[in-house]
Amino acid sequence: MTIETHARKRLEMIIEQPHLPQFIRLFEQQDVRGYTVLDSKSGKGSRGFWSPARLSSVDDRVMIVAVADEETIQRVLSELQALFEQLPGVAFVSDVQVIRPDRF
Amino acid sequence: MTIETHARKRLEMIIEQPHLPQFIRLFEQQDVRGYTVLDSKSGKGSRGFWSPARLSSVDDRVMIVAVADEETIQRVLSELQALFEQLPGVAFVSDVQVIRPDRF
Amino acid sequence: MTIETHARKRLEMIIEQPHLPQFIRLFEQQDVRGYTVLDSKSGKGSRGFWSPARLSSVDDRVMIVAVADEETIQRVLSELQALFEQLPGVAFVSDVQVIRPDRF
Amino acid sequence: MSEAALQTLLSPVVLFFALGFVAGLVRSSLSVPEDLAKGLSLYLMLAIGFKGGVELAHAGFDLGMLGAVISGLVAGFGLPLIAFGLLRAMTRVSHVDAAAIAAHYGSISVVTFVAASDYIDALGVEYEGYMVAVVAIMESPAIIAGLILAQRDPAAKRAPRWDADFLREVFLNGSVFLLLGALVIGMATGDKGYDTVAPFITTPFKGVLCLFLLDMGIAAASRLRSASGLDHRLVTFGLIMPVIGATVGLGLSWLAGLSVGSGALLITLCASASYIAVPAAMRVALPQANPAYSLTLSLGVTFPFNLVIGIPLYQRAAEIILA
Amino acid sequence: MSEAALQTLLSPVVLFFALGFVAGLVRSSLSVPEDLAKGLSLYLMLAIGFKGGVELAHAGFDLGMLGAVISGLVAGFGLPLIAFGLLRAMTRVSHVDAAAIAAHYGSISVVTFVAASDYIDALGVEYEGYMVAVVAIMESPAIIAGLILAQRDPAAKRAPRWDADFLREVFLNGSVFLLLGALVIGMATGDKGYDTVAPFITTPFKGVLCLFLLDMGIAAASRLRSASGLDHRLVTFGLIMPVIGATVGLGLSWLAGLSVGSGALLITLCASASYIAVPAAMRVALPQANPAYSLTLSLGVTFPFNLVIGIPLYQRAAEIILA
Amino acid sequence: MSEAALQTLLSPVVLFFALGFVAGLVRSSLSVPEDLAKGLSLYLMLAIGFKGGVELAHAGFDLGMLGAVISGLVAGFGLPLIAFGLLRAMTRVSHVDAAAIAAHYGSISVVTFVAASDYIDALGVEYEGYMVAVVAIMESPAIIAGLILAQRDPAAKRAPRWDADFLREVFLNGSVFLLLGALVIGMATGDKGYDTVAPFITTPFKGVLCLFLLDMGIAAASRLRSASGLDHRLVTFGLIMPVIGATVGLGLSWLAGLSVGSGALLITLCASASYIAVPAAMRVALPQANPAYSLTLSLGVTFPFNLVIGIPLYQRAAEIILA
Ligand SMILES: Nc1ncnc2c1ncn2[C@@H]1O[C@H](COP(=O)(O)O)[C@@H](O)[C@H]1O
Ligand SMILES: Nc1ncnc2c1ncn2[C@@H]1O[C@H](COP(=O)(O)O)[C@@H](O)[C@H]1O
Ligand SMILES: Nc1ncnc2c1ncn2[C@@H]1O[C@H](COP(=O)(O)O)[C@@H](O)[C@H]1O
Ligand code: NA
Ligand code: NA
Ligand code: NA
Repeated sequence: MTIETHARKRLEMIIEQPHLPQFIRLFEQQDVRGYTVLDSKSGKGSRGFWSPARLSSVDDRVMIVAVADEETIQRVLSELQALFEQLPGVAFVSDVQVIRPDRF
Repeated sequence: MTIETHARKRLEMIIEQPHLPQFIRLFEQQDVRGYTVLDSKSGKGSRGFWSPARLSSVDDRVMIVAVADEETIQRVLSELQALFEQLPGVAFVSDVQVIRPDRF
Repeated sequence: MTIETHARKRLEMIIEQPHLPQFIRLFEQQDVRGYTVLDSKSGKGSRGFWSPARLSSVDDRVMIVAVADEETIQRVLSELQALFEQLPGVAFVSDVQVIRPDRF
Repeated sequence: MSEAALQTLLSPVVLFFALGFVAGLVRSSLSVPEDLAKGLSLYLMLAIGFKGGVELAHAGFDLGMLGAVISGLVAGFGLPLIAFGLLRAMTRVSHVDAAAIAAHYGSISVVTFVAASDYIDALGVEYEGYMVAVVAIMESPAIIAGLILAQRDPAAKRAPRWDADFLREVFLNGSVFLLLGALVIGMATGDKGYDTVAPFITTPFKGVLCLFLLDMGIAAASRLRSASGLDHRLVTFGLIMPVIGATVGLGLSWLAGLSVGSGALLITLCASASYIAVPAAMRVALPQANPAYSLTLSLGVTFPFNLVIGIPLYQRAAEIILA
Repeated sequence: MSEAALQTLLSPVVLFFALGFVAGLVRSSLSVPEDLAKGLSLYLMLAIGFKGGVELAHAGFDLGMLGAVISGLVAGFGLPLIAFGLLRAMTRVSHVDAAAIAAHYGSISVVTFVAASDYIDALGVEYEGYMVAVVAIMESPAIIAGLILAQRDPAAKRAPRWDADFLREVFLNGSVFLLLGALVIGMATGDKGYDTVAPFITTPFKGVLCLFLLDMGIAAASRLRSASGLDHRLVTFGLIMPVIGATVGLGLSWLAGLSVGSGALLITLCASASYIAVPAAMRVALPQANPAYSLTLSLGVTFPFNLVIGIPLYQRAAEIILA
Repeated sequence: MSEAALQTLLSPVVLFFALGFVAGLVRSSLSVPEDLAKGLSLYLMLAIGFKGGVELAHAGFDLGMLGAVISGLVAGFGLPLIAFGLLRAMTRVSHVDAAAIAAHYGSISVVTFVAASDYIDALGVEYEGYMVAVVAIMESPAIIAGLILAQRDPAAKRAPRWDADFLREVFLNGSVFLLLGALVIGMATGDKGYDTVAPFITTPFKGVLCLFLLDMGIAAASRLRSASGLDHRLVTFGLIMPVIGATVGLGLSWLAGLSVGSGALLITLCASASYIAVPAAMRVALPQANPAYSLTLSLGVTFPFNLVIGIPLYQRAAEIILA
């Protein structure tokens, strides 16, 4: 027996914690119905290496994972292009399969 | 020189921390040989927005990542269908490549 | 309107925290331009179940995510083959799309 | 009594709760780190458990203790029935949600107990050391009662889980374990042990309680702010039920012949609702119940009510009836 | 004065900072867990706020307080202008970076204040309780000033954000909130409240400060070690600006007729640079500014300077001019 | 001596360890948050370092100190050889695992030291301040000895790593750093510094130790519960080796002419096994060694043995031989 699965897109972003509300707002506007925020410990990008600033959370980065249908993700990506001109961060998109298509 | 890689499936779930033992048990039953549990900070789903309940861990969510061969993941998915009728959570499956096929 | 995206590879590793510097060094040598380290809570692998050792961080595991072009990831994989003979850990590779190709 | 009321309102303990509450309402970035809050809670358990044990070592066991324990058990099993009936009569929550909420109100809140004991200490009223044991004893019966109520749900698709995960959650819950453990250690080491640990468990006690209540205030307000599905019927329940619980507690205290101090504490326990042990157990045993209702009610409505209005009232009632 | 200097250098507070600094430089694995450091910081805020409030309850409001508050506001709005001019004249940082750094130096560092009050306490010099209110008042004006400066940037592509996220960050910042809240609670409960909480807020105070400064030392050294883009011009600014700020603070103290103790504290506040509230607000409002500059300067250069050299100097100056 | 034994068993310190141990065995949800446990450990290091330093400032250096330091070095390098020989003779662990375990037993456990000093303090026996320095000195030599032993493994595919990561782990380990740093600060500030920090480092000391041992108990039991590959041979080693270490320590104390108190502490150090510094260093230098063996043995077998049985025994032996 094979379970029927349905194709969706998985968007993964790494952004600065203080800007999280702006990205969440973008999700709300574009009807992203679900997402999960994960803590990150350290990393490196175009602005060099970072690890959490002691004594404050300004340097903290978070990873956001959101699975949605291709069209929604496309809308989010086109908004992200503008947002990433002002705010630091990266975004990756990949293919996933889900079992409950009505949910995503 | 290209490294030889082998196709496997990556299952990613987001579930409530208090139910973790039940999902782990499912993994054991279906012979999933490896998995990793990651902490999550906040998120949104069909039950609305959540962030860790202060003073208790009942509202905490975790992400589980497990890579295994397609057949194993199929078995897990078919069990998950039933489990997700009782417990909240989401599951996504994607393709990955591994370099040590005997391990997964 | 569809946003133009570009294919890259996403490498995901789970390794022991005390060995992180060695893997970071490998990234530097192979010109991996960006990566993110995430905390993990517990897991199971060929060495059995683990959860953070109380009182010390020797048992902590971290997940590293790095997105780069295929060639870079190939170079990293071939080095990883040797490193994984000495150090515990796992690595998975998948396909992702990015919107700013010059960055990855 | 209006002066006493003012005095309660102006106690640092209540004021820090209020400060946290305001911070939560206006969404200030003020927050007590999670690990610290857990540490403060461990400290409070350890301190009251140990103190209770030392007092018990002095006083020895007596009949009063038996009366208090039986009262606690009666309340623990009985209050959920009352709460369930009330919820089904006056609110629109489903059978299983009513059972889950009932379990919260039959069980107890340790911090409410600590705040009450601090209040009556300040008045110079004494209470028996065994009341700490009663706290521990009252944590679990209501969970059992709640599950039995849930089991009777005609619409239930599956029975609640009574498996090992659940039983461990109920009977080996960390806070009960530490409370009882510290009590036993206090009894075993007596004054000698107390003297060495005393500076640790007395000097910072009140301050730790303030800091902890600051966090409770933030948590209560955040819960209320993001409350969904909480209508005026449920809020009314959250204000009436503690008074009913208190009345039951007063009756039991009278029957058991408790002292004013111990009576005030038993009344408070009956009036208080769990927000740690029961939510955790319900999540495992009744995942279909909506946790938002019970936690918001117990933390956001009943806890503040008890802290600010209830405790002085309960103490006064104990004074009048039990003295 | 060289004996006094030696005494500062040999105070546990400075020595623990030095220990942390060395640990950070040699990359020892020594670290204070993040949640613990946040807890220590909460404790310090709560303690100085409460103590200040109790003192205020004694002394009541007077004209001196008004003078101190006005001085604080003048410095908060004025110092960023001086800092901005200096930065543009003597360093090569961009307009927006200069504005962001200027905001840090117009605002204040609570720990520097705590260290200074500890220093003058040890000398037996008194200061007024309202100085704690001045600390809270001086946190935010410089942020406003910095944003106005940034807005005048001809090269700016977009205006700084003055939206709700930002305003909450500025005016409902957790540490300011707790400081003011504890102050109000201290005033409301007065000596009675103080007596119950005193052991908590006095007994461990100095030790907590040492542990916190150990962490600050590690943080300062780590910042300096990984500093990129910090040239000698910026470092010079980080050493000159506190002295300029101190001079302004001395002038204001004299005009406002402050006591020696309160004056020394106002001078210290003017000389100190923010490393918590302002960085957080800037990240939201001016994401294009490079946070590495400002945080490294304020934490890695100005804070150590003030702690080791500045505070005794400022106190001495206050003694000479204001006595 | 049976009364003394009872007294040890009934000390809060041992009882809280036992409570944690039981919680871990029955899998209660009781747990001390990780950051809090690290904070408690920092506190203990800081407190004993500082106190030792102040005492050293009083006593000055003397020949006894030199004797104690040399004894510590001899034990640190010598005990791993004995442990390695014993392991190869009586157990079946591989060459590299034996070397790793040997390093743990040559090094020391600070908490065991703290518990021992608390025990002899309670008996009114004095010890010299320099013993704290001996603790720091004994952490690392065994790591070097262990690596040299590992290097001689004929089956080894690759040499242990002696690189910068490793050397930093060994010589700049956070706990050693803080211990030594606090010692130096205590010496530098002397009584004057002590007076200001004393309430912080003495008032909560015993209580903090209890809370920390609660966590150690949980950790020890969890380790034992999930122990795999630990057979009766290894457990026997974990019980015999501390006695051998203690005997060596007693001999060295006698040769060095140490006082009863200092001797009891040196014996305890020799008998104790590392569970923080050495595991961290081994993970970097000898990743092929199985960490489950060494950590479970040291934390789950040897630590409880020393805490409950060893310390009173070592103290008694010191009293008989060294008095
Ligand atoms: N589409 C999604 N993408 C990523 N995470 C999701 C998504 N939907 C739900 N989640 C996560 O899964 C949790 C439980 O989902 P739910 O049961 O739908 O409330 C949510 O709180 C999110 O953290
Ligand atoms: N198949 C897998 N899927 C996800 N995570 C894994 C898998 N195998 C191993 N891991 C993670 O990698 C860690 C080290 O693996 P190992 O070296 O095999 O013990 C484990 O503890 C898991 O956290
Ligand atoms: N190629 C990459 N792979 C994974 N994470 C990345 C990558 N590039 C950047 N990041 C993460 O995103 C953060 C912000 O990137 P940046 O704005 O380029 O400094 C970095 O600090 C990393 O944590
Ligand atoms: Na109740
Ligand atoms: Na300033
Ligand atoms: Na040893």
